[in-house]
Amino acid sequence: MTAYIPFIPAIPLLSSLIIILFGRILSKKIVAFLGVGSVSLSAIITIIAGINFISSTPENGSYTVTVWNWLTTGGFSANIAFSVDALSLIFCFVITFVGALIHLYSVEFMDHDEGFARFFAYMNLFVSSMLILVLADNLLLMYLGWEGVGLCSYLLIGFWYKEPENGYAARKAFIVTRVGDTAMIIGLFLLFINLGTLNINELMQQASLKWAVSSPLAILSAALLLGGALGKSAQLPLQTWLPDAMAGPSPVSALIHAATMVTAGVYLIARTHVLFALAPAVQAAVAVIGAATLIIAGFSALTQHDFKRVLAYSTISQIGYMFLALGVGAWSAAVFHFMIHAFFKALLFLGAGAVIHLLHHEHDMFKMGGLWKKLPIIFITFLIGSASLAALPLISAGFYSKDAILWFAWSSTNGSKWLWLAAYFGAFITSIYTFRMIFVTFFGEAKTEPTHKPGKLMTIPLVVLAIISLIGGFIELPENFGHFQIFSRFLSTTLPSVQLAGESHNELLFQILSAIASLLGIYLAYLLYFKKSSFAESFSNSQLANFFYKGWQFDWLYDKVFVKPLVWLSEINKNDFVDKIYTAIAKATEFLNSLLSRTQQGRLRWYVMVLTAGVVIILTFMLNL
Amino acid sequence: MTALDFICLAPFLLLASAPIIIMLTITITRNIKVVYGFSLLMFLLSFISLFIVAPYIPHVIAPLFIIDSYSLLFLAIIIFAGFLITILSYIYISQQGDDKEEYFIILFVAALGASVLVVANHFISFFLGLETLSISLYILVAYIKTRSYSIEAGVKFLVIASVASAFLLFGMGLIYTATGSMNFKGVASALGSLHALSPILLTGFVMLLVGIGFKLALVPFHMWLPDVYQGAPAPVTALIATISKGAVLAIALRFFMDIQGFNNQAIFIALSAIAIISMFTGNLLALNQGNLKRMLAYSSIAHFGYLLITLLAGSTEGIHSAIFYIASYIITTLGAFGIISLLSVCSGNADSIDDYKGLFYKNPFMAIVMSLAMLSLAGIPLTAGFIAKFYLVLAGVKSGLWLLAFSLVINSVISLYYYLRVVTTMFTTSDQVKPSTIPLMGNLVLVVIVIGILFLGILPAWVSDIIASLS
Amino acid sequence: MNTIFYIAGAIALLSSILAITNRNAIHALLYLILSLLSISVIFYILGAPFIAALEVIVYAGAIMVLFIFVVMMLNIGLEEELENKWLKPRMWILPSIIAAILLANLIYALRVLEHQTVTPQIIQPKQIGISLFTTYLLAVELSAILLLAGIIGAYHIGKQKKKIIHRFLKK
Amino acid sequence: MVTVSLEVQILFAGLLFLIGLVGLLVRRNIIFMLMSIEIMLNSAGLVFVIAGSHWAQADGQVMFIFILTVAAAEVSVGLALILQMYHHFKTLDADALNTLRDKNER
Amino acid sequence: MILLYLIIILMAGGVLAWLLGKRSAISSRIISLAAVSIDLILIIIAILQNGIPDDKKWIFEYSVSWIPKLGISLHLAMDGLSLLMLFLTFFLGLIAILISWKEIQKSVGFFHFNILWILSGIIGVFLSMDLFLFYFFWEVMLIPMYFLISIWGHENRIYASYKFFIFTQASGLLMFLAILGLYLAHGNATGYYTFDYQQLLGTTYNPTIEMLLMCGFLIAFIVKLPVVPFHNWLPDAHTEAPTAGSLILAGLMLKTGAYGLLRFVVPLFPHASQIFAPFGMILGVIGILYGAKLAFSQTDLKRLVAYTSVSHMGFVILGVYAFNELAYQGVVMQMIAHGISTGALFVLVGQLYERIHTRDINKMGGLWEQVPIMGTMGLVFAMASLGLPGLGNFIAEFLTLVGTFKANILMASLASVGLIAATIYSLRIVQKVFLGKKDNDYKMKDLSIREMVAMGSLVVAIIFIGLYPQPVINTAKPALMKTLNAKQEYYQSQKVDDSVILNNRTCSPDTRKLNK
Repeated sequence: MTAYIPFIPAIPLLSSLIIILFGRILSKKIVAFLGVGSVSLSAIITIIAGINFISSTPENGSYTVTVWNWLTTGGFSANIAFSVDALSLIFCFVITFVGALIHLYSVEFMDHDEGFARFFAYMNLFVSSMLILVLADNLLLMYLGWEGVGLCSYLLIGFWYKEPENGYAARKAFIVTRVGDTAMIIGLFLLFINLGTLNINELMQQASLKWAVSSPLAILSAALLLGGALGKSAQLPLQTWLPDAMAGPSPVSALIHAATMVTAGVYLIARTHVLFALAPAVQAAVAVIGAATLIIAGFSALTQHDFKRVLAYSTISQIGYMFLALGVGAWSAAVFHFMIHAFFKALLFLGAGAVIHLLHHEHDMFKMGGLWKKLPIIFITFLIGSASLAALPLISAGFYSKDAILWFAWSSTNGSKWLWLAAYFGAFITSIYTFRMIFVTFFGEAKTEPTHKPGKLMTIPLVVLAIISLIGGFIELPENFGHFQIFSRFLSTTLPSVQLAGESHNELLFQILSAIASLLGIYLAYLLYFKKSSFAESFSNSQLANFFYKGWQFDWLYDKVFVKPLVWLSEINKNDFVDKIYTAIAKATEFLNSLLSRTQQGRLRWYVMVLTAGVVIILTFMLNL
Repeated sequence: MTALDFICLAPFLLLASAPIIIMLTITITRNIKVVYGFSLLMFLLSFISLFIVAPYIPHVIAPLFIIDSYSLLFLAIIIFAGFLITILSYIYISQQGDDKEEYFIILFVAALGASVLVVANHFISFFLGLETLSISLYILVAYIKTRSYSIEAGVKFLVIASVASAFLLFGMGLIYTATGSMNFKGVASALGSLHALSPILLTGFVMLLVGIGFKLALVPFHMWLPDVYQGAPAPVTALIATISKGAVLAIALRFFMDIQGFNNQAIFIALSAIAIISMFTGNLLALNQGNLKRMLAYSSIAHFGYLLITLLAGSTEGIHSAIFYIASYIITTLGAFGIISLLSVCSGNADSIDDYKGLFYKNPFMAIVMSLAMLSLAGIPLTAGFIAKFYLVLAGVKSGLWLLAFSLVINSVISLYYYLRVVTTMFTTSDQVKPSTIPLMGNLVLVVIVIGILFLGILPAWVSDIIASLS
Repeated sequence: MNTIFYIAGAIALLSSILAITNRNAIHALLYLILSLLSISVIFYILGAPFIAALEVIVYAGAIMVLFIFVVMMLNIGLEEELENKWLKPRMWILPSIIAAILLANLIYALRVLEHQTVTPQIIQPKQIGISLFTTYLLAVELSAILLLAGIIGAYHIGKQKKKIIHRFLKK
Repeated sequence: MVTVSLEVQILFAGLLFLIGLVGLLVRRNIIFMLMSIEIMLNSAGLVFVIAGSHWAQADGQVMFIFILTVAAAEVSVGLALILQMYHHFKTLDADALNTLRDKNER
Repeated sequence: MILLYLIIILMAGGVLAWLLGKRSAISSRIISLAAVSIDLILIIIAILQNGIPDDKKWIFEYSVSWIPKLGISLHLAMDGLSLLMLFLTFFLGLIAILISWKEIQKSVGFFHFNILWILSGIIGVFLSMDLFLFYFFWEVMLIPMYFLISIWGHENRIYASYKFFIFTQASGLLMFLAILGLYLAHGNATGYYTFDYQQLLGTTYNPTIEMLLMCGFLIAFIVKLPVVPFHNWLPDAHTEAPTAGSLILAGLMLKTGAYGLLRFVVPLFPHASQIFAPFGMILGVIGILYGAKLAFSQTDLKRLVAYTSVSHMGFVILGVYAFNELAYQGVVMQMIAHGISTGALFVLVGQLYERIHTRDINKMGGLWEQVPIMGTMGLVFAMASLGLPGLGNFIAEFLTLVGTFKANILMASLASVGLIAATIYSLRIVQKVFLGKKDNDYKMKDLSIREMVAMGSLVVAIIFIGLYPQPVINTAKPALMKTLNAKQEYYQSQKVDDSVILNNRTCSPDTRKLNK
């Protein structure tokens, strides 16, 4: 009864293959149909699978379907097998559902692009890879999906390949994430060598059986996996690729660089939570990294001019929250925030994409303005998304998900007030930059005129996502506030619930505090950017702002530390000094040749002389031996 | 002289009668074709006579000659080479110069001298054989006297060869003084302990070595070789490279094995040094050579450096490998010089490697033969040279001559460069494509050579079994 | 007898040295003939009368005459200036050194024979003849062929073709 | 008869040989070179005669006769070659004979 | 007998192609295509009839005496490893002939003669179970390759062909000496002189001699492989060779080196290999990183790809010296996957060169617009070369690295850095060639059907072994186990010695301290 599960990733893959092979002879309509249809079909299957799962939850919490044996040798075995549990179902749902909406949006967005078919081929391939990633029952297959999404991300960032910068951004994304991936694959080696399997369930069992808490191997392998997660999820110190990744088309940014792929790291950590639980130090590091990232990215978002870059930094920041949640052991809170974030961030990106699309590819927010009247639907949906991002109290979904994280950052056993403080401050900044965006873009005087109104294909996804962004939060309400926890209960079959340090009696206080932060942030943004306070002006010209603008100069640093040396390395020894050695040998022989050639000068007496001298030498030698 | 002696001397008598008969023919009429046909016939007859001799071996004609299976094999090689060289010579000589008929007289004398060397086991027959060969070679080298090259080569060859002969004689004299015998076996039995030879004997051996080393062109007695190779007419160069060297190697081997020279440390070290230096000098000198004949001369210096390994190995395997090596070397060298002389006929002089540019496109068959020859010289599988080198190295390492084997390997690598250069040149296109046709007999010679090279290279067991079974 | 050996030997060495140092080819050849004659004396007192005779007849008589013939033919007897140019004193240095080392080696090597003396034993021409025509018969035959080759070769190479020069090129 | 030690006799031959050798190495005139070779060959023959009389064998003298034969043949061919050489090179200078070489060789 | 037929068909086909080539070029193309296809079909039929036995026996064996006096025989045998290599050879051979259909217009007959003889030499190498025969074929494949480079190559072909030949020949001759040494060592020990591989397997030697002999074999194989610092012939040869030549060089000839390590070095010299293992691994890591670094520096596309071969082959030697099944399977996979992927990249470069007559990546850029199919192919193989999961190379690298990790964690980790390096250079290829602005005015046609068949089959192959490598693994397993067992058996028989060695090793630092 679970045999249909492989179709979830297979259908988009098939569609992608069809488009790749026959894309040039198929009409746009068919391509669009294939592209959107395949993902929608996957979404439907996912929902069916979800219903099945809920109606008959298996005892160990997951179904596994083995398609074929991938490779078995020397004690190693990996299957092409898909495993469905609560966690993967949630991810699948987000991927296919948001994916389907974004595909739909793309049909209009990419309408006039010559790479229409190519786009859908890549997008479908991405969806398929991402589904493989989340459905994989072993880490190797997961790694396949992991790299697959990396590839698609690369392809899609560099989609408009004629601009060299896009290509560089794509390469940067691939290479930076690949650094993390390499750490991850070493982690896989370590896990396999020590635990003898890469099957996730077995692995987790073995790990908890064989390894004590804080044993070096556990710490090392968790740290290595974390490396992979950091790369994909653009966390410190591997976050630099994501802002540049905005070079891709907006639907790509929405799907890959906001909603799904970048949260693969979250998925990985959640998936291997047993391992992280065995390595508290690493788990703490996850929390700290998350906290640091969310603040750093928040500040950077505050100073960006490019519409999409603001969103990109905000994505980094929001994933920081998820990491923070993972770090403090609030697994389901992290996944919940992932889901909500996926909705509202996809919405924001699609909205931003629509704006940019309609404004002749104008990316600079400060050249927009006053759009709320001209593009009302986009404005409203964008506002809803922003509210969610800024965690506007009560009405936005983001409030519930983020609030849970803030709360657990303080209250869980792994939490601390510093983490909370960072997250709290981050929330404050979030609402500033979010509404800075709103005020700058949609209010004030109009600087650029939109060409036309968005079509239905673009607005429907926006509206759908906006609705979810509003109501999505209600599936998981705090204990003191409705105590409606369908989400975490659903997840509890897979993920352990958070352990709180003390009593939860002051949760309300925290909710109020975070509401204040959010509102204060909005007010501040209002003062600074709607009222055009001179402080905003002077701040944006300051050194500090520039520092933030440049992403805390990480790029500069990496350029100096990695890129420059690499370029230098490639410049020196271009012709391989080893070759010189062999050339020297050849030269030496030639030299000997010329030396000897001089003896062969053609004079008879010299010949006799050599002959005689030879006799003398040999004779002298032999008589004296 | 018994009847058996005469039977055993049959090849020699045939070879010796040929010059007389040719001379008589010339007195009647000067007809090159008749002389040529007769020459071929005589070589053929003497080759056949080897089979007549075969049942009676080993046979000693005291005190000068010993006809055993070893000498018979060398005789076969020499006569076979002589046959092919006759064809090449005819094609070459019939197109240039005057008084062509005498050439064949001298050719037979040379072959006779070489044959005598092969069977000699006495200083007198050694010396006379060597001189018969040398004097005929002076004449043949300078045969086309209208060319200053030929004359220069002839003069140089004569002077240096005479010096070498003088050394050889002096050395023989010293050995004779010390031992009172001129027969190899006699010398060997009079030597006493080989580990401490008396200085006079050592001096004698060194001077003897000059004579032999000169003919084999081992360093430092090698300097004449490139000049003579270059100056001599191509078939004569082939003659020097094959018959002359083969015969001298044969006697050197016989003498060295009879006296068990490898047991003396001084001789062993000296010969090893000469071998190694010859390999390196030859190959290094050949490296940048633009003249094909000179290049082959240098390469031959190296090859005879390799061949010294068989002497030093001091085993029956060494001798077998020497015979196989010399056989394959001769067939290969004949291939190379065959092409040179055939091409010299078609399109003037074909000395310079540049003359071979684009040969593959002009005459693919010739280019392939040449390539085969070069690859065989370089010791690449499928060719005779590979198996020969294999036997040689095997014999060497079996006797523990690792240093020599190692330097052979290094030298094989160096030598590759220039052998490949020839091959490469033939396959580079040149604009001036003159179609060149070779006479039928020339083609036939090439075919025989190709078959020989490949046969020895692919099915060496037959020949090596023959070599092994005879001795 | 020993005195004769020494005297003849001294003359032979001296005249040989003079032969190789002389500028004039004819003079040198005459010195060489003198050397050969004195060697023939030594042959004689060593008990080889037949060889002594041969030395005079063939070497001094025939071969040297051949030389003189060629020298005369080429008319090079009086080119002493050229020889002076060719024979610079420093050219003697290296060959002499080599010869000296060789000599030293030879002396060292010959020490073995120090106390051996030649037992005076005259070998009659008849004995040689018998040896030549029985034991070494084949060698004699071979040397006949060798001489034949020498004759044919000398004839072929030495033969000069008259150069046919076009009349316009004639001076 | 002669009672000079064998050593001295051979040494005498050796000296003659060396004189010939030096002459060969020093003289540029090809005729002198040929003469020097004759001296060397002669001295080698001398060794054989000495040794032959030492061992009381005819073989040494037989060898001398063959040396003589060969020397004669060699000289005749050599002189013929000298004639041709003079014809081609217009000189008897042995050093002038250096046209045989490749362009790479100085 | 079938094994002999395989070789003979190719050789005869070569001669026939040459002879007919003078009359019509097309006929020699067809003949060579037919010869390779017949071989392929023949081997498939034979395998289908025979099946692959799971035990340690050969699948096919053929032996006839050649030079009996020296114990040399024409001993051909095939096991799983050889079978895989044979498949690869025929497959890539077909591709090579297909892609040179248009490219080669000069002396077509001779060209196909060379191709077929190279192939026959290569399968000879894979099948020989007599060391003399092995060396024979080892050399036989060089000459035609030399011709291939020096006649049909690019501008600098002469230099490259010399370099190729001299490097491989020099190392080959050292191996030749080692073979003779082995022959003598075995003969002296047992009194039975033979070149037969099976017989020589159990030879016992003293450690120094074993080391020396192993080095002789090793040098030949690591030059062929190639391993830094013996890699210098490769970039030149690959760059200058015609496309088919590069394909065969990279796809097949390098594999003979890897095959030699697995077949000869480790089983014949188990103890010396054990000692050499750390150095081998270090060489592997150096190769991976240094090759990648140089690949990144190149502007000549073909040269770049050539250096990636150096990098990829580093994994092979790394895996060989890990001495476990995983790594060995990885090595075999790497041999096949690299053969396909790098071969395909060379084919691609060849097709580009055919169209725009340059290999300089600075003169390319933005070609995707005109040749999207080619671009897709390029992308696939660039991804293969950077080890994207789902493609064959990933399986290879993963297994190799896991195996290595078992043996030596540090080396495996360093080698994994090579994955990042591979990403950098592979993406550079895609970026520089296909993406970016088009600032040139090349008019190019996309792949023709013939080219698409060739490339397409390569793509299918690389994806197939990436997703379903099990057949390959199963086929190779018995042979690899044999190689591994040879080592283990040796150690079981020598347990005492081994412990002594271990003790010595552990003791030595202490004694050193004491001495101080």
